[in-house]
Amino acid sequence: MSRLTLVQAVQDALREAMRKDERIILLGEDIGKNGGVFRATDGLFEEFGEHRVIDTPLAESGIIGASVGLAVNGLRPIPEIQFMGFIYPAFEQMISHVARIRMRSQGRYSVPMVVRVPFGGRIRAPELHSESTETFFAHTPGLTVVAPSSPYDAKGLLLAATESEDPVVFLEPMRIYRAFREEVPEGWYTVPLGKAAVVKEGADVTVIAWGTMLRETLDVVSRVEAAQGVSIEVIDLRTLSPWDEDTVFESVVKTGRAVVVHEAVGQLGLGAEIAARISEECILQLEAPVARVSSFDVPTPLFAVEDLHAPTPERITAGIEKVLTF
Amino acid sequence: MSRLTLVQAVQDALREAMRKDERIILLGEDIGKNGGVFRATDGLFEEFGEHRVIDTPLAESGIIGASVGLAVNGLRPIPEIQFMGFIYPAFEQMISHVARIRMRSQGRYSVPMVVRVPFGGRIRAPELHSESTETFFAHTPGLTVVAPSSPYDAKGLLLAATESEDPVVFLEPMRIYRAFREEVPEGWYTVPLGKAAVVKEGADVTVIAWGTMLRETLDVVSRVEAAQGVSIEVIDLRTLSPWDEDTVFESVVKTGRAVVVHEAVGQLGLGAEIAARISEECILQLEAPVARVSSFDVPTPLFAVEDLHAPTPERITAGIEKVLTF
Amino acid sequence: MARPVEQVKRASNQLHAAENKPGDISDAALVEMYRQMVMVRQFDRRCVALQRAGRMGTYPPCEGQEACQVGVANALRPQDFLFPTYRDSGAVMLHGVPMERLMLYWNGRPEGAVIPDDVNVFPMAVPIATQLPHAMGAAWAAKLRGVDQVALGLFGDGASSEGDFHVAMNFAGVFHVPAVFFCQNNQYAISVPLSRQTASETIAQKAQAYGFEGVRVDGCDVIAVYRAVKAAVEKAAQGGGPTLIEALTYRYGAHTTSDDPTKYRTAEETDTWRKRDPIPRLQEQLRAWGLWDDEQENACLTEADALVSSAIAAMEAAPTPPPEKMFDHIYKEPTAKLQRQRDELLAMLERRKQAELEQGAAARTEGGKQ
Amino acid sequence: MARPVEQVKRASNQLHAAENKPGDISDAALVEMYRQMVMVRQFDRRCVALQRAGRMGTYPPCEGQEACQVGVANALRPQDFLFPTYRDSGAVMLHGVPMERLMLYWNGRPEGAVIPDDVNVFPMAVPIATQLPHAMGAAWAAKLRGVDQVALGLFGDGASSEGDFHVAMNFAGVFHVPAVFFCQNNQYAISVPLSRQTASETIAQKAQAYGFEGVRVDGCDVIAVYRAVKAAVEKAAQGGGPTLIEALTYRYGAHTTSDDPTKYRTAEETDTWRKRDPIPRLQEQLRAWGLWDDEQENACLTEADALVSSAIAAMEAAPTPPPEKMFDHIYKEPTAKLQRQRDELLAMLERRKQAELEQGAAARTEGGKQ
Ligand SMILES: Cc1ncc(C[n+]2csc(CCOP(=O)(O)OP(=O)(O)O)c2C)c(N)n1
Ligand SMILES: Cc1ncc(C[n+]2csc(CCOP(=O)(O)OP(=O)(O)O)c2C)c(N)n1
Ligand SMILES: [Mg+2]
Ligand SMILES: [Mg+2]
Repeated sequence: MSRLTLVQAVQDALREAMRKDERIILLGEDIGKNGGVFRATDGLFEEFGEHRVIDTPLAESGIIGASVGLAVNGLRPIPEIQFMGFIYPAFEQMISHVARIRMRSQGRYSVPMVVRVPFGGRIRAPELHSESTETFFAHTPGLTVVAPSSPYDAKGLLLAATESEDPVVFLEPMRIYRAFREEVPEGWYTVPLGKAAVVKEGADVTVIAWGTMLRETLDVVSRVEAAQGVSIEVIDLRTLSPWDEDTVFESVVKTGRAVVVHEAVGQLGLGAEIAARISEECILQLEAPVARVSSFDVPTPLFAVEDLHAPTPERITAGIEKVLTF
Repeated sequence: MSRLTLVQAVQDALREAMRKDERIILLGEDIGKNGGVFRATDGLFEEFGEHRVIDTPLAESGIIGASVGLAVNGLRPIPEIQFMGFIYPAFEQMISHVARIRMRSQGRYSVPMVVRVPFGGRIRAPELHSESTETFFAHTPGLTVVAPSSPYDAKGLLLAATESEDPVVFLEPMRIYRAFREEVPEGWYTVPLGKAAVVKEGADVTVIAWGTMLRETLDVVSRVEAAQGVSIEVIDLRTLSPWDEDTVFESVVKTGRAVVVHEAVGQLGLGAEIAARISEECILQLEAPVARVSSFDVPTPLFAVEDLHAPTPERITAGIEKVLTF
Repeated sequence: MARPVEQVKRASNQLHAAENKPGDISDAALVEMYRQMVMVRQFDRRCVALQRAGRMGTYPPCEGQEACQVGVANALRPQDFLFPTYRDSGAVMLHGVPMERLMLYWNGRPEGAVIPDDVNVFPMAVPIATQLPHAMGAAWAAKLRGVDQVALGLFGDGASSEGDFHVAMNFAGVFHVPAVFFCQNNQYAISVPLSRQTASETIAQKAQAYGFEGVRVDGCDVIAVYRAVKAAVEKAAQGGGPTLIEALTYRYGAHTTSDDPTKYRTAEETDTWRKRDPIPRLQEQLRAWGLWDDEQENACLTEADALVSSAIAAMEAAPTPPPEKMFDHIYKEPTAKLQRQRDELLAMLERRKQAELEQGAAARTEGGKQ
Repeated sequence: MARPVEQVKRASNQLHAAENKPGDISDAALVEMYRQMVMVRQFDRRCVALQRAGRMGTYPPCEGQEACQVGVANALRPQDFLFPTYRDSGAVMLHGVPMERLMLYWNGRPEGAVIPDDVNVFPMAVPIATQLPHAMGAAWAAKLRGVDQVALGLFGDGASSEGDFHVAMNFAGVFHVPAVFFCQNNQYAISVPLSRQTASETIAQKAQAYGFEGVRVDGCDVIAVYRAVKAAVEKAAQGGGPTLIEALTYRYGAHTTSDDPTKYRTAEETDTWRKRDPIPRLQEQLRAWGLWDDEQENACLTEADALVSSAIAAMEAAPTPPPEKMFDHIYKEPTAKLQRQRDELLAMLERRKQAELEQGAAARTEGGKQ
């Protein structure tokens, strides 16, 4: 056990997985000597050498397209995309091939790979470094989309992802890469894909969040509970697609109210699907329409104002109050 | 007035627009001598010449990326993407530039362009020729997304799109390119962007559809009305983003029930957003959860089974019955 | 590095001279390549005919390009990995995919997409040039794993304009992988001629941007194609890195059965290329070299016809696949949601069957009344 | 076409010889380019320092590349259209964007993104290579409209690997547009050296794949850069089509202020390049040619310092923009939804202000009690 940050937990998971499975190779921009722009791969080049930790030319469609060939030919690539806003050159490869090779070949080929992608905003980065476009991938059948919110989960989910026979888009919340430390067990353990976690039990309303927003939501929740004498259940969705309807519905059936919080913009953010599904399945228990608290429906602005673009504590509070007082 | 098919109406609109506005140029693959793989640009090369109807090399990111430069430098490009499944190489240009240049330059530059994209399935085409991924664009602030369902609207909406100062993704339902004819006025007229049409009034339930699904939905609706003695309102959404909440909400407030029908897969299809918004805004009038009838959540299969992938009359009927009998 | 096209053409015209009988290819292999070209052409023509008769979906014919298809397939070893496009039914079947499987595929049948386990062929790429990074990656995996295997990606002249062509070539050069990139330059991308595709004189010379060799061959000469690919495969297998091959060829037919080539090509141009038809050309050569006669020709045509006919029969006899198969192979294990949707589909089909039965019964009753 | 790098370096070393004083560039212009390089360096260093002090966001320095920045900007005519990257603050300001605007931009302030109406500069591209199709398109528009205008796209060595580089170059070749593609080959893409970026010997030679000329210049020699760009611009303006220019240069500092170059570069290597520093080099030349002395040098430094300082002051004095501006310029006319969200933001900010006031009042009361 040691106390690790989220980015250290990612690194630890990569090391663990590479030690266990010789087929695993890492590839991406600046992941070798430089250890990645966020240092997620620091030290791995030294330990595993240049044939397993590979700096590629600057071309995301090459990184992902080559990973398809690597994966069907016996390796287990873990490509890194430097920032979520830079995965778009690889979009065709992601949508038309990565997500579909199993289906296109009727099971003959599969492309087990974990595409690691730092995501989210509010790190005072330049333009286009602050994307939360998980919708693009969650709308695409064949992909598994994961977003941890803590060091423990980051390691466990990443190790689970390396065991998956399906391609996983692994979204790492860069704002909390180094925000806090947590006990992370040494060695191998997994946190199952496809399972949400009830991180805090409560009776009056269910709040669903993931990634960076999870802890910010927990902070708000404890303040609202204290101020209003209510009890709030908080779910960390963890896997965004296919997501854990059972855990969500069970909670909402109990509480009768739901709020979804995310950093993506509102229109067709994942909150839309969750709200629609809850309304379909829990209508008889639902005492208020599901509230969505999201970034405003404009592209992430330059960083002087980006904090106001994402859900603020006030807006999360308002979302919770809205469903409580409906 | 003449009776035109939808693809003829598109062609008529392009001709009209090019005659009126010298800044308009068309560019894309096979749109010149060949008149486009769907013949949407037939005859335009002959009328306007090779400097206004331009065959490009085979590279979608070049077509869209160059269109950005053309648009900021005084022209009005109307790029054609051959099939929706082939816009992905241009995805980065669409998301990071086309949608954002106005914002990135704080209004100094804009990129008025109409990106024409045949979409939808069920024309017995090979793999990847049957995409309905309007979500990718509707989730992206800055883009206007339009999908006509008839020849009249196709011409009117396309002419309106050529007048827009914002980039428009113009989705043409290829399954009904030649399915039927309709009176289409000669000369210039527009159908406003951002406005849905109540194509059939009714009292008991509101059904929302667009593109190819609209007429298929109308057929089902008349059969359900006849069989069950109910009265159904049908809305053609026409503009998918920013979509016309007022018309939709007004109708649902009246009928108390809503069904959304689309060819995109269910998860995070536009139906999710519409259902979520209706649930937020019309909760007090809503007598049943909003139903969504969509393609199943798998990539479009090869064409022997694709008809069963999309909403069938039975499933549309079931969706309507579900909300009626809730 | 790349010879101009005129030179290539001139060289080709002397190919049937007796002294040009290859010393490096056995008589049997020459004859076999001929048979294969005939078979591929038969297959191709029958697919077009089936499509016209409404018995097959859109089909992209490769007639005219058989020397490329056959030359490539014969130069590959069984362990080599082929990354084809939609136009490469010939190479695909020669590398091991059963003919009827291909026909099912072009008929929109999911089971047609199944490639036998021991056949190293990737699903045909539909989005242009996207298979080239795959080929690069597969070759890279072979290199990293120390396996004796080469990956060959097929592509068209038009594909050389896409970003993925560039990216794949560049990666291949940097990582010096055992890959062969084989361009069938058939002069057109649908209607767009090469002059509108690139201002570069040849496609072969584009290899200079990536630090490896580009060669140009007469794509109507199966022997030339075979030799060029064999040399590139051997070089790759021996650690010599990738090669770009540009083969000059032509498709005689339409881009696909939905296309009308008279809109953008002249009859004269097509005729000129027909004169270089790879099949009569090799036949002449074989005859000149004493390896072929009328009897063999007739037997060969009959055999090809029988093969293709039996594949068509097999395709048409294949039972319609259960539509709920569409939910398989999305994820390794079907998700709960997909299982639910599968049940929904099955229930709907059941109701549809019931409704049809009832309608049928009603119709029969009606009929009885009259 | 492209000279090997050693040759380029040798040539450079003789540049301050008296007989090399350019006949084609006026003394005033030479001196002006020197002043500009000094100013750009000052700007750059101050931005880095501001970032370190927490007074600016992440900044990508261009120190070492001033000859490129200045040479390019001076060779452009006012009507020519510049498509820069994040590393091109120098060229951007010299083509007309006020210095404090740039500083605001790097400070994350939306009003920093505003380019004056009469200045033909595009927003700096952040996604690598995406600006090159834009430059191609703008050049194409100029050609189609018959306007005397050239578009110049700046990019890095790493950018040559992206699909958009290829696509833009290929389009430019096919449509023979008045574009100049200027590569600042500073040997690294963040940490990745050129040898890992491409197996091609030079970037200039990649132009052969597109049917136009590629040239290589010493990117530490402002005169060479200026001449090469000027020639390319003139050629383009006269209908001669596009040119690819590769300038050999080096960034002395980090990739951005978040980067640590000691992880991937040796001190020796950096020192070697420092010896070719474009600023002392031109200074030596100017002195050798009798155009510069200590007094001028001091005045120049003081002037640059004053300019930059006043830009910083302006930047820091600029009022914080109202955050609700984030809803402007998304669409020409704000949508109903955006107006609603704007109101939501304003209401929230109002409540926040109230809450802060109340807290302040409470704190004061608390304070009073103690
Ligand atoms: C990304 C993408 N864009 C467009 C298409 C439509 N399309 C199919 S084939 C084709 C032309 C391809 O030309 P070429 O590469 O020369 O191959 P050929 O068909 O001549 O064999 C086009 C434009 C596609 N399949 N994929
Ligand atoms: C599409 C994309 N991928 C990755 C990045 C992250 N990134 C920013 S700069 C850079 C290196 C660029 O190198 P080069 O083109 O040589 O330009 P330089 O920074 O050296 O001026 C990378 C990888 C990006 N901005 N865009
Ligand atoms: Mg071709
Ligand atoms: Mg560089």
